[in-house]
Amino acid sequence: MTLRIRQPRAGLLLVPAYVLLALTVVAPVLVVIVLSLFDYDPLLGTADFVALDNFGRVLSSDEFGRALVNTAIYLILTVPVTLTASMLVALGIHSLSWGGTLWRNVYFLPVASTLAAMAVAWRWLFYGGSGVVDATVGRVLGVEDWLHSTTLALPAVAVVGTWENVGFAVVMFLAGLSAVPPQLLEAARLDGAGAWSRFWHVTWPALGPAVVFTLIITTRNALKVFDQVRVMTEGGPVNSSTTLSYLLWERGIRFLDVGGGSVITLVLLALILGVTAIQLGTVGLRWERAGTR
Amino acid sequence: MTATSPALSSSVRTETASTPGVTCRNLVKRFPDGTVALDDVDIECPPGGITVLLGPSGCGKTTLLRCVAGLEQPTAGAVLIGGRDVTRVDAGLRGVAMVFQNHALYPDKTAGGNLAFPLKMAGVPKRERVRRVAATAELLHIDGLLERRPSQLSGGQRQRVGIGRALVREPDVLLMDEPFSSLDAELRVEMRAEFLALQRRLGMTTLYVTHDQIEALSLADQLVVLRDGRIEQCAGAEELFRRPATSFVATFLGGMNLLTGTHRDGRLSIPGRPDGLTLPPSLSAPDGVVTVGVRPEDLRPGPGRDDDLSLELTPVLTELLGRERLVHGTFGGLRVKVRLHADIAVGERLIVHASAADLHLFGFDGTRLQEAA
Amino acid sequence: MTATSPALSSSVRTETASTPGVTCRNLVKRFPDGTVALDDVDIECPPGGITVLLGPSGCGKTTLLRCVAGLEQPTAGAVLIGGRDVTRVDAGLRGVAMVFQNHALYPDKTAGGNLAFPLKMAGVPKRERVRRVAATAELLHIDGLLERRPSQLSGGQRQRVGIGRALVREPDVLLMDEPFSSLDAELRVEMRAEFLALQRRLGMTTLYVTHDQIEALSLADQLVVLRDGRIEQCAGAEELFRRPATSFVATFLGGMNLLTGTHRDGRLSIPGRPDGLTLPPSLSAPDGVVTVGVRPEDLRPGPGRDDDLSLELTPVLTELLGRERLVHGTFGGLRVKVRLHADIAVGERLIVHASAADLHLFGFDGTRLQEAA
Amino acid sequence: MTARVVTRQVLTHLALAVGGVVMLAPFAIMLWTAFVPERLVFGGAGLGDLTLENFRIAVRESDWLRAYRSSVIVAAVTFASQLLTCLPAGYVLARHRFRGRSLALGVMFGCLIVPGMVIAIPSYVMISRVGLLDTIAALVWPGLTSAFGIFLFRQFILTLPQSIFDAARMDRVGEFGMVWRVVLPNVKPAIAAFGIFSVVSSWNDLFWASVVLQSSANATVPFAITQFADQEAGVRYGAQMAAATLAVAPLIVAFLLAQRQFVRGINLNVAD
Amino acid sequence: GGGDDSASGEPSGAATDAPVTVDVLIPDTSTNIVNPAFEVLTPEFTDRTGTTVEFVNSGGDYGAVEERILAARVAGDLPDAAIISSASIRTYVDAGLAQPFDPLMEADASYDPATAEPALLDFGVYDDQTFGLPLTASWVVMYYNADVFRAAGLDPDDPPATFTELEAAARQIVDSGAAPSGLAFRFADDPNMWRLQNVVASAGGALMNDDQSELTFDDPALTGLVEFLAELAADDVVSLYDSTSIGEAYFRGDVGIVFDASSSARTHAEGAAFEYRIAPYPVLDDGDDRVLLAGGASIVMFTDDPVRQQGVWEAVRELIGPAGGTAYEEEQGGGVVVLDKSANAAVADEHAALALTAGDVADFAPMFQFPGRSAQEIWSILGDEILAALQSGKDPAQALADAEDAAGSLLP
Ligand SMILES: Nc1ncnc2c1ncn2[C@@H]1O[C@H](COP(=O)(O)OP(=O)(O)OP(=O)(O)O)[C@@H](O)[C@H]1O
Ligand SMILES: Nc1ncnc2c1ncn2[C@@H]1O[C@H](COP(=O)(O)OP(=O)(O)OP(=O)(O)O)[C@@H](O)[C@H]1O
Ligand SMILES: [Mg+2]
Ligand SMILES: [Mg+2]
Repeated sequence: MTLRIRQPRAGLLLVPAYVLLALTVVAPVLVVIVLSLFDYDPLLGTADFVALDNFGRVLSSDEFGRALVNTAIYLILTVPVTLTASMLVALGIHSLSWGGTLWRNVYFLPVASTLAAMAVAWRWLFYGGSGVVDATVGRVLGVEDWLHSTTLALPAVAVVGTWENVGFAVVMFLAGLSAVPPQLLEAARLDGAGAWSRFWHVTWPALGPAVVFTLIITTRNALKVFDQVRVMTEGGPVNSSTTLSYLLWERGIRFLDVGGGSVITLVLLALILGVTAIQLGTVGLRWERAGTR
Repeated sequence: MTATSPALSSSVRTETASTPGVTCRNLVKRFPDGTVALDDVDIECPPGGITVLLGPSGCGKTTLLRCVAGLEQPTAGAVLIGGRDVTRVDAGLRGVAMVFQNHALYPDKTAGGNLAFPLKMAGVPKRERVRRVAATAELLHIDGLLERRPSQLSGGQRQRVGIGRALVREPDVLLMDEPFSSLDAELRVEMRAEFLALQRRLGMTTLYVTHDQIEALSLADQLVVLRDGRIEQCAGAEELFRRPATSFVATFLGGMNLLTGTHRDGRLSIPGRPDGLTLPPSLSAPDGVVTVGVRPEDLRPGPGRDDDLSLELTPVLTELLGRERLVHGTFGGLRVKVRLHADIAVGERLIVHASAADLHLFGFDGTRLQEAA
Repeated sequence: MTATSPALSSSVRTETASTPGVTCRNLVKRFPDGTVALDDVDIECPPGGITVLLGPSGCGKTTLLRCVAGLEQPTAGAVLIGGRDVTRVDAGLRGVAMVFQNHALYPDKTAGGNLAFPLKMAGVPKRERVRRVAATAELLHIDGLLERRPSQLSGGQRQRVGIGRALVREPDVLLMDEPFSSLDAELRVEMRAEFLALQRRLGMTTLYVTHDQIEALSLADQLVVLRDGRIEQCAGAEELFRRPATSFVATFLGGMNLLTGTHRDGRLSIPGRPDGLTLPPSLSAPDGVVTVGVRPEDLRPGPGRDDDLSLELTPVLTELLGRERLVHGTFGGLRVKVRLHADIAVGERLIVHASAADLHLFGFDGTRLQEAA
Repeated sequence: MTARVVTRQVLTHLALAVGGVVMLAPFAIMLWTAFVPERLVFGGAGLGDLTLENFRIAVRESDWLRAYRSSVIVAAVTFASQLLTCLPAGYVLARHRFRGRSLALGVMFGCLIVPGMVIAIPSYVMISRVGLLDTIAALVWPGLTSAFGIFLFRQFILTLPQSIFDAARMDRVGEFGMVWRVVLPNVKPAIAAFGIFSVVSSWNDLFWASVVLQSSANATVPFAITQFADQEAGVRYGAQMAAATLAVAPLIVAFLLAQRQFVRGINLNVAD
Repeated sequence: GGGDDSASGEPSGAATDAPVTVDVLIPDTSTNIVNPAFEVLTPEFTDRTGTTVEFVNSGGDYGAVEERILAARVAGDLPDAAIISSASIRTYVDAGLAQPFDPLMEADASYDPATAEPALLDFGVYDDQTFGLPLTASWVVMYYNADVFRAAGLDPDDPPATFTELEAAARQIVDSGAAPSGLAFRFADDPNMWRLQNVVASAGGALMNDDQSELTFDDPALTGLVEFLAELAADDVVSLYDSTSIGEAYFRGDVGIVFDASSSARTHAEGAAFEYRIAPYPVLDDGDDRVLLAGGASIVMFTDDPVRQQGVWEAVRELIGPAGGTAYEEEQGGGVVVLDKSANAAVADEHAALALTAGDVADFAPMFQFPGRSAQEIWSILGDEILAALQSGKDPAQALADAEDAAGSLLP
């Protein structure tokens, strides 16, 4: 990439987006940051400055520790599977000379669907004993009744999360694949590269920015998973599927503990920013650069 | 003389039993939008030889190479490599390497990575790979640039990386699409010589597209002139240059002047010059519309002898070409180019002549009529 | 003669008051990786004239054009257009059009769309746009292709769209980076003539990069030879060809043979030929290391006269270049090329001579020493 | 096509079908439930029992036309506004170097990850102060721009060849023109993808809508689904699934329309 | 429009009949709660009273209403009134947001409190002031699958009446293989642990001491209930504790006995593919007095503007009067009790098994709610600890003690 000459007007293009971001996101978040230092009773309307008490209280609690671990587990369960599966699916669909549209739709459906209704269907699939999951996977692995197991409830939520996100990632990768320069694939073909090498040496680098995007977004989705937990397990059984986001909602809204909720928000923000930074630092920027032209 | 002209001679070429020839049979390529890029093309490329494809822009040269490479599926016809019909064989399995007209380098790999890639794919061990990449890079004078990415290279440097990527594999069949078009004359001459030596040593069957007449003539074991997707003439370089089969080939290779008129009794009447032109008697032209062709360099100043063709031109533009001068003149409604030594002064009128032996005669349909004496 | 050689003459050029010249002052361009692509380049391009940039691959030609265009910010130095310092002015505001070496067409637009785009941006009304696109397309022989997308065009066709996109704007300053490199000789000659006529008519100041010597010589009002980011010589075409300032320029333009040796008393001793070479007495060479240059076409067969330089070569390779033959020979450890008429037979030994007037003399550092008589 | 190619295609179809079964299983349940009488939802229903009763209930209990209208307006306004703001921002972040670029990128990443519910109450307060509660304006407010969109466009603009930007600058394209005339046509597949996500998320968003909506005048489609899941009175699965089916149908149609953009890759390499 | 603004100095009486528009926040997805309100508060009502009611949809059920109140409170634009879960009245009373209805009731000469069921009228009374008026009150009853009973060799006509009998029946259902679960007990996502509270209340226990300063999770009834459940859980006789799981399993025929709101009788009638019966909620021991703790919806008022208060009162009066009562009874098919005696008397006998005696109605009591804003969190802590006892084998007494410890600090 060559050095671009600074353009005075270019900055203007950032203005609408960033002004709106400032109003719709940044300002509210700043409010939240301030609230984390107060014991704020939203109903009474009272706010006492408590400095870092909220932090000490929340961060040392068992439920926070558990939610943190659960969030990490959820991340590990969903992100790699989502990315791998959707990459395979996208490549498969992309390679088809006919019928690709059908599969594109099939894999897209979960994205479009209403989670509330789909959660019902998923719960029935996971239904202990006679549900499809227990009748198939359960038979093979000898596990059953995921949603009521303290060890399997979170994986069950992860399955639903993956199911929803695969469609998203497939759409992203398909969009990315349409920009892979065909000449390079041709050149690689003549260079004797097999399908795998062509993927690895041409498609993958060209997809770099799309992969980085999908990685960061699926990671974010995993770290702030809420809906899936709420509709599938409500954090249970025994908090075994409570994630940080769920805890945030529970504390900040249900329990009216605004200060505690703000602390969790900040932790969540820091966590996602940290993970994103790590991802960018380790592979992200490299992959991105490979596809930057 | 230790090496002869590159005309095909088995003593020079290391033609091993394994070197396969390339044959195109009745190749037709019609693009989805209806464009017919190749129209019944038959070519027989001798094993281990260089077949040069020439033709105007858009005539189908690249398309032909792509069909041979397997990157484009012909609409009809067959491609044979080493006698085997490979029309349905995957591009990667044809043992063909190609230098792309637009280079098609891997943007995320360094120049060195680009060169090493085909070797990696062929499973060449690391050490050997490094050696061969270094050798190829040296050959192409890009040895200092191996760490750069394509975006950090100049046009000519990119082109050389593209060439290197095809050569480094030492393929059986090599397709080169205007490989030296972005190189300076000096380097081009050198590269051409290096390439020729390499090709003679390794004996890969080569299909070579170029717009450079010198390159075409000096490399070709066989020269194919394409026009609108059809073969206009296919012959050895010397033959094609000396006896162009059509007026198209004649203009295309060497930019021959064509004097078209109606012939009757040794006189050619030309539009705008009703007095016409006296043809040398030895040129037994038939009556009717004929075309007399003569190359700019075969026109010499002065009125010439009796059996010569003599013309009086009105110069309209002169261009300096180093030691020589290209004079563009008109003869009636025709444009005639003359190549003269730079020191010769050009006045208001320029009388030039050409010996009958240097004249080419074409019929009304453009096909060659007679044999220059 | 109705038109003279294109050498700058105000009668031909429609130099209006508004035509701006282009000046580069001490231009330095260092890329982030440390490569110095331009090193203190000073060029003065006359308004309305054609400045041709020549130089080996990777010498910085494209970089120079990009700096003038404003696509690259020079590390140091200034670019002036029409006397105004535009170094910090945005590319779009410099009134410059450019033909890119890699065409850089808009992949999503048809050929016609690509041509119309700059006009659209300039606010040219629809009707006028259509007219100008059609005219430009006709000029470039791409009128039948306007509906195709770049990916459906051949290399030469793409290149012509790229040229058209720059010309259609009728810019004040035109930068052309090897504009005709993918065109066949025939078309190239035609395009060159068309371009020249257009340029003379519109009078846009042009910077033109080419590797084609004929193109360079025939178009240039001023010729600049670059080498490793530095200017080697800047002069008119004829001057530069007749009196190359350095041995580099001499080899680069016209592929001059260089005979480097140690001179003493009229004899030049050359590695591998201890007996040396007798220099013509009229060539007053200093003692020490000198280089005698002679062009291949200035070497004639036969021993020549007394005041001629006479060489006995060992031919190693001959190449047919149409009516002529290029003979590569060795003289001691040196390589010497000779251009002969194709009919001249070449034996084991070839004796050639050159008249003293055609010899060029360069000092140990490559700079020109004396004046050919 | 050679036999090899055909075989590979068939195998690909098979593999996709296996995954497809997993993807579709919940939908099969949804559809089946939607067409089965409430009483037989949990088993015992056969093909003969299929009924449209659930749809009748779903249609009766919500004003679907109004819901579709509100949702379409919200989705369209949101998408348009996001496209108008995100594409330029994505372009600048991808192709310009300027002071504060890292900060801008950091803010984008930060905004990308803020959960909607964190900002819900502060945003609610803001909306209510300006008196926009219960309006379309309130519905679209948080979606007027999107860090997700900025990031997405930035990533795709990175893959465009630099040469087209160079060419455009020579053609005197200003920064605005660059976005709308040069970038936009070349990132159509990305726009299609973004459009899908943007529309889907505003279409399905219940949370924010439930915070700022007051009357049912502007109720969006998701409201039609939730009303059948009553904690107190129990869930009416059949009607809920029928409503969910009605909710997703327009999205699928929209997706089908957007398909072409995915398929039509632009041969970007012609410019090298 | 908010209740906080424009507390104008107008004398209250003068404004009584001035046209006024009040907004009422509703759990709009709980159709059984809001549909009768829509039916009653019609344009006709507006013509008659000059009061227009604008319903503010919460976009969800009671939980959404509470979230919405929270947001509105923060934004300073509370609705004039809200229909909330009866159990939550106390939270808004403690926060000082709910306004008493008593002055309005007293000022309204045409309203006769004697027409109201006294027990229900007490629901929202704190410090002798009425802060909430119930629109409906449902109670917990036992629904059981008669097919399962028969398959297990139990007599569907003789349902268990005490927890001892319940245990036997549940074990028999599981042991005989008639259903995977004998009974299901919802408390994990039951906002106020209605079913649990009922057992404790019927046994005369309490979750807090009399002056409401301390938690009493060591209450014998509570301990007994948890121990009872823990035993059954250990043997997998009971395994489901949240409403969705329970509902889905029950309707599949995989659970023999569930405890559900009387108001969901209609859902059972529509959704059960098997023969089901309804019986009273069992008591812990023979000697226990069955207490009916009421679930259902109440209306609370937030506005302190007299004019608006008057408007709210007019709407409330309509809702709790005969018209509203009848509408609710019809909507629920008799599965609820309403404030208006006459409406209760005219109750539809759609679900005969639900019919209550006058004594039952008299014993109706509101659900207990912990004081202060952390009420929900305390319930949640209690629920988690009990679940730990049931699912991870934690000692019930220990679990309850831990819950008391953890929750104690959350009391105001
Ligand atoms: N982005 C870059 N980073 C580093 N080096 C670069 C970059 N771009 C070009 N160069 C180097 O700068 C030198 C000049 O490049 P330039 O493209 O100007 O050459 P050129 O004269 O146009 O050559 P050609 O005739 O091959 O096109 C080359 O050596 C090239 O490798
Ligand atoms: N994908 C395509 N769709 C339609 N027409 C095409 C396509 N590709 C090439 N063509 C057309 O086919 C003809 C032959 O193209 P080809 O690239 O083979 O020409 P070429 O001989 O290589 O020309 P050049 O010397 O300019 O590179 C051209 O007229 C071109 O416009
Ligand atoms: Mg081509
Ligand atoms: Mg260049």
